[in-house]
Amino acid sequence: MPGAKPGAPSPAAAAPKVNLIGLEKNEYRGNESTLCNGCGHDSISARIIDATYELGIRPEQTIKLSGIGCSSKSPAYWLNRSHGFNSLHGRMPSVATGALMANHLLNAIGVSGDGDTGSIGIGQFKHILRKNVRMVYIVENNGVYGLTKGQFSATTDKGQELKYAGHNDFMPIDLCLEAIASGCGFVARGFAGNAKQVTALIKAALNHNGTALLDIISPCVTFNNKDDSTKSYAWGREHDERVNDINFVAPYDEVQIEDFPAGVEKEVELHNGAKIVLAKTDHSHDPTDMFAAMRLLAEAREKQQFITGLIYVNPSAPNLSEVLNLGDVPLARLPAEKLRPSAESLAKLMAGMV
Amino acid sequence: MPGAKPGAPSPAAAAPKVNLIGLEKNEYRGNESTLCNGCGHDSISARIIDATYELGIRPEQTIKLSGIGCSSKSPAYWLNRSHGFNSLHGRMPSVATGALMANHLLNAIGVSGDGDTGSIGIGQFKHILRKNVRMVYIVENNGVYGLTKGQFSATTDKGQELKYAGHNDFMPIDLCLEAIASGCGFVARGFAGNAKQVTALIKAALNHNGTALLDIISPCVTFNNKDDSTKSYAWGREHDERVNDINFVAPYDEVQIEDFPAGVEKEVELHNGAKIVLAKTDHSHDPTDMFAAMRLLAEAREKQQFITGLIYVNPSAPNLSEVLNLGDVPLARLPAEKLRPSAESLAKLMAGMV
Amino acid sequence: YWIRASKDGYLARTDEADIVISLNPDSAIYDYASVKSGGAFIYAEDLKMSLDRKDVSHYPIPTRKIANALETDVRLRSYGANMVYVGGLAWLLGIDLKVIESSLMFHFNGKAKPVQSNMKLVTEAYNWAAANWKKTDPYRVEPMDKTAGQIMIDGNTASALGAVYGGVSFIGWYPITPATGVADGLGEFLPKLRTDPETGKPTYAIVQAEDELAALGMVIGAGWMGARAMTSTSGPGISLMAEFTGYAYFAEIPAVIVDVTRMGPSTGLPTRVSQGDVMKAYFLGHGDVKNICLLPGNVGECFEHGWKAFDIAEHIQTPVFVLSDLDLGMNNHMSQPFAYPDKPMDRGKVLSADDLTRLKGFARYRDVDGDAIGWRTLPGTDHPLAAYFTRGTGHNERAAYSEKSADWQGNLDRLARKHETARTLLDEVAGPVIEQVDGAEIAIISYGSNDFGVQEARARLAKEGHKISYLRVRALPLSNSIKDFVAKHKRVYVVEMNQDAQMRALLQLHMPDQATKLIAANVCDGLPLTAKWISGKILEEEKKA
Amino acid sequence: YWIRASKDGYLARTDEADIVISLNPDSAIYDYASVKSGGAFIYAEDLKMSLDRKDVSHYPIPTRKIANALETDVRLRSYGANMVYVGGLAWLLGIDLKVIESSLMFHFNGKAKPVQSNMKLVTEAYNWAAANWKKTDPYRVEPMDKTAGQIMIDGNTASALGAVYGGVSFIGWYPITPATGVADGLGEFLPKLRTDPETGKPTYAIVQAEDELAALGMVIGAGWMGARAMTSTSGPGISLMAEFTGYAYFAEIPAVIVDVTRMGPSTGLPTRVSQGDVMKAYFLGHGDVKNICLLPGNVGECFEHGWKAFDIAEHIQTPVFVLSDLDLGMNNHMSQPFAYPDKPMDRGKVLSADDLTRLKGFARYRDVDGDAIGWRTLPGTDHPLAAYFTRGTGHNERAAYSEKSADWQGNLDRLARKHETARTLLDEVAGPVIEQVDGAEIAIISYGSNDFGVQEARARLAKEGHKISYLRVRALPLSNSIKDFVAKHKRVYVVEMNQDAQMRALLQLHMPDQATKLIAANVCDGLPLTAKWISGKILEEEKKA
Ligand SMILES: Cc1ncc(C[n+]2csc(CCOP(=O)(O)OP(=O)(O)O)c2C)c(N)n1
Ligand SMILES: Cc1ncc(C[n+]2csc(CCOP(=O)(O)OP(=O)(O)O)c2C)c(N)n1
Ligand code: SF4
Ligand code: SF4
Ligand SMILES: [Mg+2]
Ligand SMILES: [Mg+2]
Repeated sequence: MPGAKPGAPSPAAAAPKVNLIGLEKNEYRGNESTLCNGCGHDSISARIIDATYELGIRPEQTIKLSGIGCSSKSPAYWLNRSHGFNSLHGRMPSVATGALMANHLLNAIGVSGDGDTGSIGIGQFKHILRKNVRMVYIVENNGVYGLTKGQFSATTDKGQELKYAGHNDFMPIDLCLEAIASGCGFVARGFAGNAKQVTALIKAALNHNGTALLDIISPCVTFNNKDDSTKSYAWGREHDERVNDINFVAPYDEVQIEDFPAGVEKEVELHNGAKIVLAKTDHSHDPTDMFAAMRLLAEAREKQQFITGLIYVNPSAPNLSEVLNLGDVPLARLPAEKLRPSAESLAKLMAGMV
Repeated sequence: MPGAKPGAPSPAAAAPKVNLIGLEKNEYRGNESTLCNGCGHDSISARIIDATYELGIRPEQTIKLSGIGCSSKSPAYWLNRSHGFNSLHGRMPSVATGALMANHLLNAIGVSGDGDTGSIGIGQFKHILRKNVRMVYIVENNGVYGLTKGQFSATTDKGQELKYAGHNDFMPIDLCLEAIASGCGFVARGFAGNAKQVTALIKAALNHNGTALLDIISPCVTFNNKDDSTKSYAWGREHDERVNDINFVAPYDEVQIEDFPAGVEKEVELHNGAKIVLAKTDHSHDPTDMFAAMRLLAEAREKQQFITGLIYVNPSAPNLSEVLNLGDVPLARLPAEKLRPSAESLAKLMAGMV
Repeated sequence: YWIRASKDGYLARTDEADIVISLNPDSAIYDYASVKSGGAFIYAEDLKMSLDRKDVSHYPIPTRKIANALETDVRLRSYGANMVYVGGLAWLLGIDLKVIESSLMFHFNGKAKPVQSNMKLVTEAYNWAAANWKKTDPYRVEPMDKTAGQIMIDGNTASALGAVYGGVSFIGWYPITPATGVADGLGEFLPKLRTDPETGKPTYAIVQAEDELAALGMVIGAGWMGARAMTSTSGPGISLMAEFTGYAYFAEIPAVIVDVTRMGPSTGLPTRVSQGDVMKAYFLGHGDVKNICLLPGNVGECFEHGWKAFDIAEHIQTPVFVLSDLDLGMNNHMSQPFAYPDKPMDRGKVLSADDLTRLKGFARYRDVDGDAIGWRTLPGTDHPLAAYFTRGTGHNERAAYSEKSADWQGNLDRLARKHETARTLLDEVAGPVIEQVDGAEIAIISYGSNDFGVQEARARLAKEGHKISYLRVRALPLSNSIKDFVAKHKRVYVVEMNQDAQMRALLQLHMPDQATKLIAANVCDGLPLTAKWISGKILEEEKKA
Repeated sequence: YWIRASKDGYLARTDEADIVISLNPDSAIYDYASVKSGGAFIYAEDLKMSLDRKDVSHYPIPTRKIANALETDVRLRSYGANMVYVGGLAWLLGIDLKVIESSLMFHFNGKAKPVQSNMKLVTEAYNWAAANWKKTDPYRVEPMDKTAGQIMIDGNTASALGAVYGGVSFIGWYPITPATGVADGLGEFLPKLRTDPETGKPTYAIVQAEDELAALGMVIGAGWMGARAMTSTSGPGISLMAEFTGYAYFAEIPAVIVDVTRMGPSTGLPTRVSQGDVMKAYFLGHGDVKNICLLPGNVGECFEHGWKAFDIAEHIQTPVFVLSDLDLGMNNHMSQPFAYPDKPMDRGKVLSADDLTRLKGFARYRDVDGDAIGWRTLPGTDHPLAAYFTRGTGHNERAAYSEKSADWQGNLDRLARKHETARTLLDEVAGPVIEQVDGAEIAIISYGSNDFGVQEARARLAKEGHKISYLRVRALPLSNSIKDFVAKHKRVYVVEMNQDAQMRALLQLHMPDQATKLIAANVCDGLPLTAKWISGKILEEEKKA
């Protein structure tokens, strides 16, 4: 529901008073949002609260990161019990990489914008995907620079007019296509106005064993809400063509399942045994087929079409902490005796250098 | 021919003593190379000399740009009569963009490396392609950091071992796939050891009305010439699977045509009337089909296969100077009276602000 | 939002306000507190808070009622509210409604409809105030000729206009508060003023880059090619431009960088002012780099430096920073109309094809004229000897790579001499503004928008009998004449808005023998300097002296 | 490649060489010229150039013949040539072949085959020289105990080892000459020394980043999480790290940045040395940023600062730069074996879950202990009150966004006090090395690898009867004790390798009242300072005095 402040009730509000780990929903909330009323980012914040609450994520074992932008301000509006890192414009991925190698056991939710990720940040974006750091990477994509008051971003539609910026002559980059090209193993697109789908995607992403990209169309009501913009609510509602309905099934959490829509066809198992169940629509798309995914996106872009759902998934690729063979104790928690080798070892080394 | 210094004779040396514009081949040469003997980059330098000489490019109306690396040093080894700009590591695209908007009538040849473009420079690479600045962008791709003595780059094969760097665990990024995703209208791959093909590709690229990407596999004999590396000569010779034979036909330059191989199927016309003639091999690939191109590349990458030739072409997209509607006189050449508005105009403005 | 109206023409911020209009309930408490004793507080009658100050005149008004009654379009109602206050204020200060109508005319450039609908609100409120308020405060405004013929403009727009008249033809930029207004201004004025009447084509190109590294890279590419190129940014962008700045300094490529300074370190406070980049911009880039900086002190100089920066950059062949600031750049200021450039463009030393034929070649980095500035050729010059190879690596006079110690040291020595050439040039085109007071033992040195506060502070202090000279720095490297100025005084207060007294440090390095005379008078709280703070600070220090 | 052998143990570069071996024909002319009068020149007999110096002993040898005869593998022949010269030199200087064999043993760590094949060449050449050369030069070497027990190592490897013993557990880096050796060293030693014996897992992570911005971003992320994290780079990387450095300074996150300084500005000379970053690193980042810098003067201190940097960074909660240089970093130096850290790790102020329960919460940026350093919590701390929000924007004591002037000014004032805390701490752990000479009127202040040249220059000058005190700076911010040292002397020469006398500037700002005493003795030609240049420069200046 556009404009809903994170605090507001959400479709999943029917859930029990406390969740699996005995926390109330309030304990997943953050500060009151300072964004414009109706900003899509606020809806996404509400969905993050829903998803983490319903999954029973432990806030203290979760970190939230962001770059710079209206979108990047939003981590202050959820999970007040999680450490937050509001980094530099376009540089969240590198900070996340270091943080998550220093403690690879934590959950991480990163929030960025289309300018933060697609313009200044495209390099770090491509490289964190290549390294496959285990985190949820949400792009709150409004096709505009909101915080700096309405310039074009790299995802602005070609030909779009904006009040201050004028006319955009360039093709938008497709962050999902970029993600697939960079080997990302979980690529999905959502629409901030579609609460049920966004919540389901966030839940699934939180269980992916690598970088999970969520490109969520999130209308900027102040600078980019012309109905002819693919990032507007109007457009989103009319053109939201779902490639599949997704339901997330946490293995330990049957209660939370909403019953499947008819005609389930594909079940994707995630590393931790959790499953994503995909009910194909008439579009009939197989999200494990990389080429199908690329074609779907490229065609959609040509037609300025608007595809949502889980577009590509490959749960098998090892993440960076696995590649680096990190142990059960996070590097940040190793005691001094594990960090400083013995005096003997130094003496031996020195002797060898004489 | 690997290792040939740019000065050395080349397959096209049979061409007349002077070219169309009456220049001798010597006038296209540069300083003596200081690269290692046998470096693939030197072969490419020789091909650039061949192509510009045979096309009758005017050196004074051409600029050469590069980033930092062994590859980026090479513009000093050709076209001594062209202005050169050896910029910063990974930043050649931005310099080229500014230079070519200031004078959009010049030809431009940019040379970069896989580290310069794929690692530190991936952001500027993606964005110059999106803007479609008219230039030839050559990546001399050896899958290693040559100048800094043998670290992995973003195009290093997964699983490759290097003397100092050890074992590489990451999938290589595919610069051609990246280029297509960014809307590049001329995407080709070559092998430094294949003189005829590289020369033909450079000629065609010089006639493209936008950014033309040439990803040329260019073995580093010092740090990355293990035969099991897809960037080695041995591998290149064995696995060079051409998707098509390409011949460039300059409209004004019939003499230079080598006769077509049998079974011509596809003719692509470039903005200036020049034509590229493609003789399909058994691979039968249609380079105007974007999805076919993406699939070809993605599959090749999976199989660590080695595809050369013109992979994708779309001659129609307007380049940046066209989008900006620049006139016949380059901005850098406008006289003062065109640059400074009249005193009256200022007086009028001021009056309006009182 | 603050407006300063003073019959003496002072423009600086003040610590307290005479009349406060409370628009935002959240900040009403602070607003209320900021009213000076004897001042007036105007607010919506339904404002919920204790209004118990006896030393303030209170003027409540039924804002919502009036606005909603007349303004049908919901989205416009908040604007409507503003108009209600305008009407009330007009009655309170005795402003003729005609004046308001005409300024609305200007605002909506002549569109009748909005002017009417707004005037309806203003009049309604005016009448309501007349009927219900009793004036208990001393304030009134009168039309005066003092500001006759003066213009109102913000510094960012002025900087943009200056660049337009400076012949800028390439802009590579990336949005950032508070500098975005410069690019906006260019986007507004270039189409109007710089479309070639003959061809109908633009004589400029504006490219929004993907980030600041690319923005400056583009500018340097264009400058190398021979176009007048600029970018605009603020703190974080300055940090990201460090590598390219060093390149342009060392390869000697003209570039103009407008830094509308905001509060740093880091992301800091994008909506607050500071002068925290002055030393940083001067030294920007690793290794021994020193950059030219211009320091406009008012919107007039924003315009003037806007065009002069290009002459300097092309003459010296180096990047030139223009250090504006958030207060100067984003707020409206009154100014004399801008003066048209009094000099033709200085395109610097460029060799044509004919020159090359005559000279039989050239050496890019050779000091042939004794001013340490070499001659350059532009790419595309049709001559076989025109080309050279631009590089950030060590090079000899012919721009060829060289590791020879003599080449390196020789090149750096020439760059040092070139810096002196710049110092001399800047003395002519942006020399310090000096007000030497006879018999003054103490003096103020300041720069940038501090001028507003310093002017007023000196007037106050003069009233109290303090003789204080004043020197306003307008460029780096620092003029040698500043040494003489300091020599004439016992104590010199360096007034600035940053934490580390950065200008003071630059001055101390400029005159080690007088270093101890230079006393830091700096504060870093995000707000423009007030006369009250400056005079207070100086008097406090003087007690110690 | 230069080797200094001196019975007095001097290690500085000299301007002329005693014995020159000409390996590369292209540079043979320069090599020949660089032989000091009375010296020796060894070369391949087929070298084509006029060898007409009467003041030099000539030793031609049929390099190719000998090498090719014995070395069958073509690729190895050039190496073979080197061995031929080793053999010849051994005869000339009277070095026992056993010594050479044992060092080859060390070089090929014990592999018999290469040692044999190389020794064949050495012996062959030795015998050929014995048969054909007549010794006419004075040089010989003798085994001495002076260097007994000393180690040979380059500074980059030493820095890496220091970090390993400092408990580094995250490295984010990007290759660049001359810093790459640091990461190479870490890659070599960490697997050996830091694989957990119990789990067989690494207690570290090394990530090659896509560039320097990302490298420092990773380091800051890891430091924030509580790991000891570092990066290594050189000039261009320092420029690219400006924005993240300012962030870490302002958000107060520990990080260690090793800058192996090369010749700048810009790309400059990647294979030449300078000290051109010292002021740049100290002030790196827009706005009012001042960073801690360590200045190792020899390989021993490269090791020592390698581990101390982490204690300092975590104690002060800020980025710490270690400014090594190309000469120190890439060349082998002799040193006493490194001393094991004499202090346990200082992990700084970190609150545990229990602390939080006891304290009922905390304020991240509150100065509770009077040292201006706040307490932090690490992400993952299992307590509902553990979390805070790290940001580069203005914040209050609880790390919440704040635009209040008082919050901003208060925070910057605390950071200034924290800088003083750092100054005091550095006095203890990396204070200046002072050699006060009684009755000395003049003194030298220097830092880093200049120490080699300064030591020798002082000895020379002492011989000539000049009394000169010496202070070697080892850290920024500068110690207050330096003021006292300067006060004790009339003229103080600041010896350094850069163009703008950067350390001199920092010292002048540190003591304005003594600014004029500080005389710049700087040169910037890409080569390490020699005793000859330093003493010459000082004597020349003394004449003026
Ligand atoms: C280095 C740097 N450059 C520029 C800025 C100014 N800036 C802040 S946010 C932003 C763009 C935000 O756009 P987006 O990422 O799409 O986020 P949104 O506000 O639209 O959610 C820019 C350019 C900055 N903070 N830092
Ligand atoms: C900002 C910066 N970081 C690092 C370096 C060091 N450096 C020079 S070239 C290079 C990589 C070159 O690799 P590539 O682009 O593949 O070129 P190649 O030498 O392999 O042809 C690096 C890391 C630099 N010059 N500048
Ligand atoms: S400006 Fe746009 S993006 Fe920013 S808060 Fe407002 S609606 Fe959201
Ligand atoms: S190191 Fe490799 S890339 Fe560099 S010049 Fe030698 S062969 Fe070529
Ligand atoms: Mg956006
Ligand atoms: Mg390479």
